[in-house]
Amino acid sequence: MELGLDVRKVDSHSVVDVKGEIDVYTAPKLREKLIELVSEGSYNVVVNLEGVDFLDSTGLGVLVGALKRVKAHDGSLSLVCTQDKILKIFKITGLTKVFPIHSSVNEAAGGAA
Amino acid sequence: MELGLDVRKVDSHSVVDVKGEIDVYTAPKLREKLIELVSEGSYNVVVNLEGVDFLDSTGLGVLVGALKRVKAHDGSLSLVCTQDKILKIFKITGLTKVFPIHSSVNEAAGGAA
Amino acid sequence: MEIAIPPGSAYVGIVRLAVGSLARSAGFDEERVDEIRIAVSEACTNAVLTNDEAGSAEAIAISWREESDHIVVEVGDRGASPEQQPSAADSQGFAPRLVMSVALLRELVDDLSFDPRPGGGTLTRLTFSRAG
Amino acid sequence: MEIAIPPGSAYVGIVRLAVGSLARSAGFDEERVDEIRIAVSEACTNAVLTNDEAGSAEAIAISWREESDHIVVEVGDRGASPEQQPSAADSQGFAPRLVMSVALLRELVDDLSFDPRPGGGTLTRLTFSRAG
Ligand SMILES: Nc1ncnc2c1ncn2[C@@H]1O[C@H](COP(=O)(O)OP(=O)(O)O)[C@@H](O)[C@H]1O
Ligand SMILES: Nc1ncnc2c1ncn2[C@@H]1O[C@H](COP(=O)(O)OP(=O)(O)O)[C@@H](O)[C@H]1O
Repeated sequence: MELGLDVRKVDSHSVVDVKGEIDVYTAPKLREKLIELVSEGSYNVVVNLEGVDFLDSTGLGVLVGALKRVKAHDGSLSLVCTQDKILKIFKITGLTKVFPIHSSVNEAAGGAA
Repeated sequence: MELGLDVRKVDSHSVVDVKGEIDVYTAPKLREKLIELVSEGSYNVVVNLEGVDFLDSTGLGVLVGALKRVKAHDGSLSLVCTQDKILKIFKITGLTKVFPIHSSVNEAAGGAA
Repeated sequence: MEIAIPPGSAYVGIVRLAVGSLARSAGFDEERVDEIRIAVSEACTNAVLTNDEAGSAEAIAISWREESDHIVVEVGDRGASPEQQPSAADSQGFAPRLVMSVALLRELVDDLSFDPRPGGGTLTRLTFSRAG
Repeated sequence: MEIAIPPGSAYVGIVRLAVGSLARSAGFDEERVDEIRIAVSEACTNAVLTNDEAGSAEAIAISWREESDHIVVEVGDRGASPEQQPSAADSQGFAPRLVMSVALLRELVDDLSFDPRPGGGTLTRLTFSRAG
């Protein structure tokens, strides 16, 4: 199982386009990538979940971990997600109140840092 | 697992467009359809395998059974197949010598009955 | 049917594939198929991580059983039950992964239980009603 | 990993799904993944049909084991070995399904064996070299 992770700059934000399934096997790759970004000084991060087919508690754990890391640098972590089946995961776990969730990368990167 | 089976007339031939996987579970549905055609008097049959993702010995068995049935009425059974992975199955089992295999439905239906 | 996987994270996706196909064949609609995949995947993930914490290399045993009005999926591991594990939020108010996992399980299944297994470990039982 | 399926034709496709994913993860290219799926599917099909002929409702046991230079897949049933079954062509020269199945198996695997199982039945062992 492959997890696609592409990073690009949109204005002052680092956007991570994720493709595939985020589960217990692939989540560590996402975690490493997000740690790498923060350690390079990218504190305003957008994680684009539009290409994600599957997300579970391990993926949520990684996103929460990354949120803590950027917050420690007064940064932000926003998500892009319009898929009902993925949004449902955030709703059930109460994380819609924790993450700003946008419907496009431009909206996410354009929002306040 | 669903097996799609659509029948249409092309000139004097009955063409069966098969979609999906032909295996031990689905092959009986194909067998019934082919028996039905012959019992209705369709003795020149084309089985279009272009939409087939998987074919195994049960599928081959059904095609051989149908060939015997149309031959008993001086009919014909031709196949349409251009996919290497499916052609390989016919080659390994020596059935490329038994079935006329064409690269399009028109070619198969246009050929001698 | 039964599946036994080595307690490695790479195998959970294979269980999802199998379960998705079984759920579809059992007549669930695509939305419910997806929920069943998530729930079974959570149970397997917890089993893999908890076996690891318990230092067990034993296989995770998954069974799928179809009854007339419901499906029962059981996942057996050699680790602690989620109910025996810390559930307190951290200093910033974030719940541990396992708490989120159990929240997902409770929401997505029609019945959920964690029972001790003979020989140690936990049997997680997920029930999915066919009605709903 | 191990999979036990009820001896019904509906379950063979699920084994194919799992095996395709395992073979891909094990590093085989798409053509070989496809051949491995076909071979394992043939072995499971023979097991399902032969269990049925033997009147056995026992589960079919499939195992996937990765060694450094090859993969071993074993399929255990309660039926007769293909080597004990009639292989004569019919009056029109057509081989029975099982003969075509064994021809496919021999061509697609690197090593093939049929052994009697304790308690009756056949253990079909397929070996796939990782070299290629
Ligand atoms: N190996 C792991 N597999 C699954 N979840 C994990 C793993 N490690 C940590 N987590 C979960 O990820 C979330 C964030 O973990 P935390 O330790 O706070 O962040 P980080 O380690 O990324 O700094 C927690 O909910 C934790 O339960
Ligand atoms: N239930 C079955 N499952 C798999 N293969 C079968 C089955 N029944 C028959 N076959 C195979 O199909 C082929 C054609 O069978 P045959 O009895 O000659 O034709 P039919 O029953 O279609 O008239 C044979 O090779 C036979 O082994």
